[in-house]
Amino acid sequence: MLSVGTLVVAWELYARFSGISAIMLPAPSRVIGQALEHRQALFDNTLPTIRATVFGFGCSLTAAFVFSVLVDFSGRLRRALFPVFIISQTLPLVAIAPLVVLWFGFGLAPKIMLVALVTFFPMLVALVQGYAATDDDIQSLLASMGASRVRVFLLARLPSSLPYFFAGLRISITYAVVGAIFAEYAGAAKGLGIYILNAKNNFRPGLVLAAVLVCATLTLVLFGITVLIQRVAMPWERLDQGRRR
Amino acid sequence: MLSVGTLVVAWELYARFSGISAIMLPAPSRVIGQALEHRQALFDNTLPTIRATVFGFGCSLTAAFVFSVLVDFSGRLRRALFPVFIISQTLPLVAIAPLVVLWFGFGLAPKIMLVALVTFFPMLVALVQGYAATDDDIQSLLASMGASRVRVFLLARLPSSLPYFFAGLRISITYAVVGAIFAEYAGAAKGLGIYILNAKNNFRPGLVLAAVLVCATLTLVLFGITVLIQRVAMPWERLDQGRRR
Amino acid sequence: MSAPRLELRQLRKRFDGLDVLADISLTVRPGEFVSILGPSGCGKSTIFKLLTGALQTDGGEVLFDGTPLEDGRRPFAFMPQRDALMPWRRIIDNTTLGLEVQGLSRSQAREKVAPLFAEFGLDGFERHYPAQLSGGMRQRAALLRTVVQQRDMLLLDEPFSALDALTRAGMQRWLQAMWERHRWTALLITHDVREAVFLSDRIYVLTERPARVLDEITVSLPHPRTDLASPEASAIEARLLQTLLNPQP
Amino acid sequence: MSAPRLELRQLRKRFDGLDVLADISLTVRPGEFVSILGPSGCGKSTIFKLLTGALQTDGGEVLFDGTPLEDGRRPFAFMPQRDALMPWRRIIDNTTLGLEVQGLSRSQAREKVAPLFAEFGLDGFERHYPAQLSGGMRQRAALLRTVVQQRDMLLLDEPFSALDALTRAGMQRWLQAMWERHRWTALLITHDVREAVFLSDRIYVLTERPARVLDEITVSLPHPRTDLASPEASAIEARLLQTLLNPQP
Amino acid sequence: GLKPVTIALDWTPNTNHIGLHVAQAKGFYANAGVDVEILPYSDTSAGALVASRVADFGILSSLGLFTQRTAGADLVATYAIMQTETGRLVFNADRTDIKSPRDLDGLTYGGFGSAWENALIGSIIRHDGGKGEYETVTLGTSAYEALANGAVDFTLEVYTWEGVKAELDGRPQRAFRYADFGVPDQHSNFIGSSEAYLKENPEAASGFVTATRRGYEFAVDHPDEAAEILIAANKDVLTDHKLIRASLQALIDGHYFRSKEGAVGRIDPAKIDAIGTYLFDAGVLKDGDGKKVEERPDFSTYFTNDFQTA
Ligand SMILES: Nc1ncnc2c1ncn2[C@@H]1O[C@H](COP(=O)(O)OP(=O)(O)OP(=O)(O)O)[C@@H](O)[C@H]1O
Ligand SMILES: Nc1ncnc2c1ncn2[C@@H]1O[C@H](COP(=O)(O)OP(=O)(O)OP(=O)(O)O)[C@@H](O)[C@H]1O
Ligand SMILES: Cc1ncc(C[n+]2csc(CCO)c2C)c(N)n1
Ligand SMILES: [Mg+2]
Ligand SMILES: [Mg+2]
Repeated sequence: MLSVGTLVVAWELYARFSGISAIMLPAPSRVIGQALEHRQALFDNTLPTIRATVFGFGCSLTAAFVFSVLVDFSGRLRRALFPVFIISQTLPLVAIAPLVVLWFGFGLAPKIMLVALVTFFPMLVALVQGYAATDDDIQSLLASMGASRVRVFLLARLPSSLPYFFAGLRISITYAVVGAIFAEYAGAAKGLGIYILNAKNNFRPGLVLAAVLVCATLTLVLFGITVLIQRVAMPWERLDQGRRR
Repeated sequence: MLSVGTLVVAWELYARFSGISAIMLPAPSRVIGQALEHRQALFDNTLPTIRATVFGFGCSLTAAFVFSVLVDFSGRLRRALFPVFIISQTLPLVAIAPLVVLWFGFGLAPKIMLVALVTFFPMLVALVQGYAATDDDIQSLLASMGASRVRVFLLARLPSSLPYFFAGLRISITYAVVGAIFAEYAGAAKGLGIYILNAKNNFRPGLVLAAVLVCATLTLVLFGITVLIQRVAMPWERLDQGRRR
Repeated sequence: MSAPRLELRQLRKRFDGLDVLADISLTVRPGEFVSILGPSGCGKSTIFKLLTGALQTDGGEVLFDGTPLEDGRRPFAFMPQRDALMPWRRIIDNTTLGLEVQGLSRSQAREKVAPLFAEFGLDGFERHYPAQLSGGMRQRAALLRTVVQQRDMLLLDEPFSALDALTRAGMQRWLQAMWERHRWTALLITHDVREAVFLSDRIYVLTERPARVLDEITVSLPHPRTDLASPEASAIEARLLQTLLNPQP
Repeated sequence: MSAPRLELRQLRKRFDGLDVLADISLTVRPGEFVSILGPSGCGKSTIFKLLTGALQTDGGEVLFDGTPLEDGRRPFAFMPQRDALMPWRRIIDNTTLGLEVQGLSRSQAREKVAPLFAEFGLDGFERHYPAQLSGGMRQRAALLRTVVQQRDMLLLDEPFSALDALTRAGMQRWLQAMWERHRWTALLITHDVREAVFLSDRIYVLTERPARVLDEITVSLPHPRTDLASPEASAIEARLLQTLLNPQP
Repeated sequence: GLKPVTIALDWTPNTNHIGLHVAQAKGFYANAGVDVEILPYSDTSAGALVASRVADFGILSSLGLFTQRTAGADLVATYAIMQTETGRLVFNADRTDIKSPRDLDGLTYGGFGSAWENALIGSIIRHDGGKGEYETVTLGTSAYEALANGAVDFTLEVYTWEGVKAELDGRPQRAFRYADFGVPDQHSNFIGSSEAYLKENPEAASGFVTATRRGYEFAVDHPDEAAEILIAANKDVLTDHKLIRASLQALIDGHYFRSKEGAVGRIDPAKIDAIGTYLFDAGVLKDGDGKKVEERPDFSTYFTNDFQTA
């Protein structure tokens, strides 16, 4: 935390005393000032972004989970779907986002779709790799108990995937917000993305960074939530009391 | 693979017979036709993108590795650096890209930076989580052998992180290309991103998708390479001959 | 003589280039307690893996109650050599695993398992995670997980190897009592000749890899066996050690 | 009487709420072979973890050659109870691990280890991965990895528990021969009373958890010991079993 | 040696930039002693690039010049590319419900995200007696697809690019010209620099600006050759040759490059003052802290014709 503070102070000093123009780098004090001054507008524009992020990420998580399961259970489905998913990831957002917006309008739907598009694959890869990391002995044991594939999945593969899942979650949650902003950038009435675009086109670098600040805070909060969830979800990872390091 | 084919055929049929305008959705046959017709231009514009992707991803990998190591060795550094990295991830590219041009000009540098910015964090998270997954018994054993922290790292933590590393690699490599295209979209002399923007502003949706096609192919190739590397790098994961599944 | 519960006919298994099981034929009758002794690495655990379906045979047949063992059917309660405890489950939840798979609710399963914790020397450790247990405690937890399943047949792969003499004797006595009460059919892999004699009706001795049956010894001592110092027991022990130490097919 | 190589003074250890080691004091003299016997879960492995630095003591002192054991100094070659083989290294590379840590090049280390593969019954498996080995083979690989390190002192946590009588006897003989040749100092955890008598100069018997030293027995039989049927050996064995089965402090 | 000069673009290469490429290809720049590098288009506004001295010159939109300069950026217009407004408000011709600007009330505008658009459209509607209330969806470059698609009802376009393209495609459009509804006519865009640069490099500046004017003049006089040059200089980009020629013709016919009076590049102080006053009155002009400027700025300092010589 200290390091972040240091960076901000350094930035402030540099912005003030290097004689660099505010166009290139507005000072943090200025950014915060602007953020406070326009807090109402920022707040109004943050809500749609949160909505897009949360719904989009929710859909993406659900879809990633469903497909990871399908793909885990059927090698054929895996071979059929994986190329499609990989290809979906290879499409540059800058080219796709405008099309999605044109097809689905300016409402919430295209934003949710784009956020999902950005975050779906990391979650899917994490889950699939996590399932694959399951201990063979444990799986054989379950099979010997007469556990169905579903039971084996629930009892062994799913818990084994948790550390991978959380690694994926940390990555995607940061992309989710960025993805929502990007989606808005491609076409929207309101939202932080639009706010940034407007600020930029009205030549207000201070406001651009104020919106960026809000966006960063939002992401940090979401990131923090994932860390907390991981703590709660994996108690057995926090055992090493008395261990040296 | 079949599924991809089916999708393409469905798209072709829809584009042809639904009466949708080519502005919204050019038929694949048309896209491929245009791609072939402009293959020279596409090729010329692909090279810079490859360069940005490869260098950017290379830098990002190197940086992620170096920082993952630093962070692994020093809890203090970890607490100092991680917030900065997380914050760096929360910055929306759309807002940052114009500033990056102001700071670093029009050359390869800003593209490399943006690609690195996009791909650095997934790799870092993957590596850090991977190190943490190391078996405690193995680490204690090494310590008992008098292995220094460096040795423990090299002999145990690093190999343990490989599956996480590759999960991260698959995710980042797809983002690397998308990131490069985005960087070019924000300003470049040549490259697939600027090609897409130009085609769009010249009302050539067919060419836009032709460039997207090239981009997708490029990403697929890179993705394939990571899969191959994983095969080679983790031979002990391919042992279960004779196992049932 | 009753029909065999389990019958292995000329079972073969090889791992690329390595012949492990050359020709294993053995039978276990209902209610019988049979042990397998054999040199380390000869393929004992592999036999269990073939039975539980973790590996596929390269030849031979496995009959259970006279019919070939199909994929879906798993009549065994299996204790693997490495305990295979789930690191993310508390000990109590690890031990109820088999019951949960059988469809019991968590609380029902716990009710069934909980009284045995004291007997297995694990009371007070119900809510610990496997990483917090000693080697022998893990092994006992794995054994507990196995026996509470009450399947047609027990497959035990060195269940007592990590236990001290006292604990081991206790567990063996408990197992024998249970076996007598429930007339479980059991197949046990062990290294401990005395253990084999103490528990078994019959003992198969395997050769070095590629494994064949070297000897089959019937232990016709009365149950419950308490006095292993009896001359009959000592004689069988001596014969077994002799076979193991000087294997001549 | 020479000064002790290793001396534990009133060692204590507790895991939240659970007293494990109450008061452990023991000594090992240079060149001496000392065994620890004790009930499962009493804290034997914990003693080794304190010695190797994996855990921190909650009281008491550890002296090595008269000076407290510092962090950097690791005079032990340690074999953990669970083999801790690295799944990503071939067996040969697992066994050379300690030598590599000592600074030998990979090829030098391999040269040193390779001749022992036959003796350990592992030849032909140099290039296998741990997952491809049987339980006993893994254990032997772990033992091999330990003994080639040629440290001042060996710490062996149940090195033979997964081995059959024949293999175990072979390994014990090999270990004894090596010990006589190199005069290693060794501390061995075992469950096998006979093994303790066969190998040890002295034997400590621990109580149940929280562990204290219950008994200390000197085995003054001549080396090499081949005849464990001798009356003296049997007497010691009987006394040990007696102590273990009826522990009265 | 030649003095290197860089110029930043406002948009992906199009016919508006033709004079730069002609001057480059015809050697006008070399003759004037400058070695011009036309920087690639970027998302960063040319005004920001110029004011922060990343580029020596830039193509500035009229709006960019006025807002950025008022907010304190070091920008001066040195050359007017367009003698008259190229922008207009467009909608599809089949929208019979739109007869005059007041009909736009309540409709959806596909916009680009600047405050000026709202001031402009609002004042056009109000000038026509409407309320000036309509929905805005910010779309950026996708606005034209959205218009064709019916996703939005109207947008703004550069007639000589998007408008010409629609004509070529046979997508009939109708349009309102700003000047018809109370908005003063203006130079749509400029070539501008910073006072700092102009002060340090007066010779290179006038060499560059003057040679550029020669380029535009040549384009007006020799449209075929100029189109060839433009296409050759951007061959991966400008693949629709018909569009280039038609657009250039529209620029010539509409007297955008060369006014009816024959002026090329000259900045008309009256136009500057008129649009500046309009923007000031509309409250679009803000100071460096984002506050509306209280006092009407001296717009005569926003430009100079001094670097157009001979
Ligand atoms: N990390 C831990 N957290 C809590 N309790 C622990 C932990 N590690 C060990 N214990 C407890 O310490 C006690 C002693 O464990 P230890 O492994 O030393 O036993 P042991 O004598 O080696 O037994 P065994 O012969 O079964 O291997 C056990 O009761 C165990 O549950
Ligand atoms: N997955 C595998 N791939 C290759 N070889 C294997 C594999 N699994 C087992 N083996 C080999 O099969 C042989 C028999 O192994 P198994 O585990 O059945 O021995 P075991 O009789 O149980 O020995 P132990 O008493 O040491 O546990 C060993 O030589 C082992 O190396
Ligand atoms: C070639 C070309 N250049 C710029 C724009 C951006 N733009 C969109 S609307 C508008 C103002 C109209 O008054 C401007 C400058 C464009 N669309 N086409
Ligand atoms: Mg085995
Ligand atoms: Mg232990």
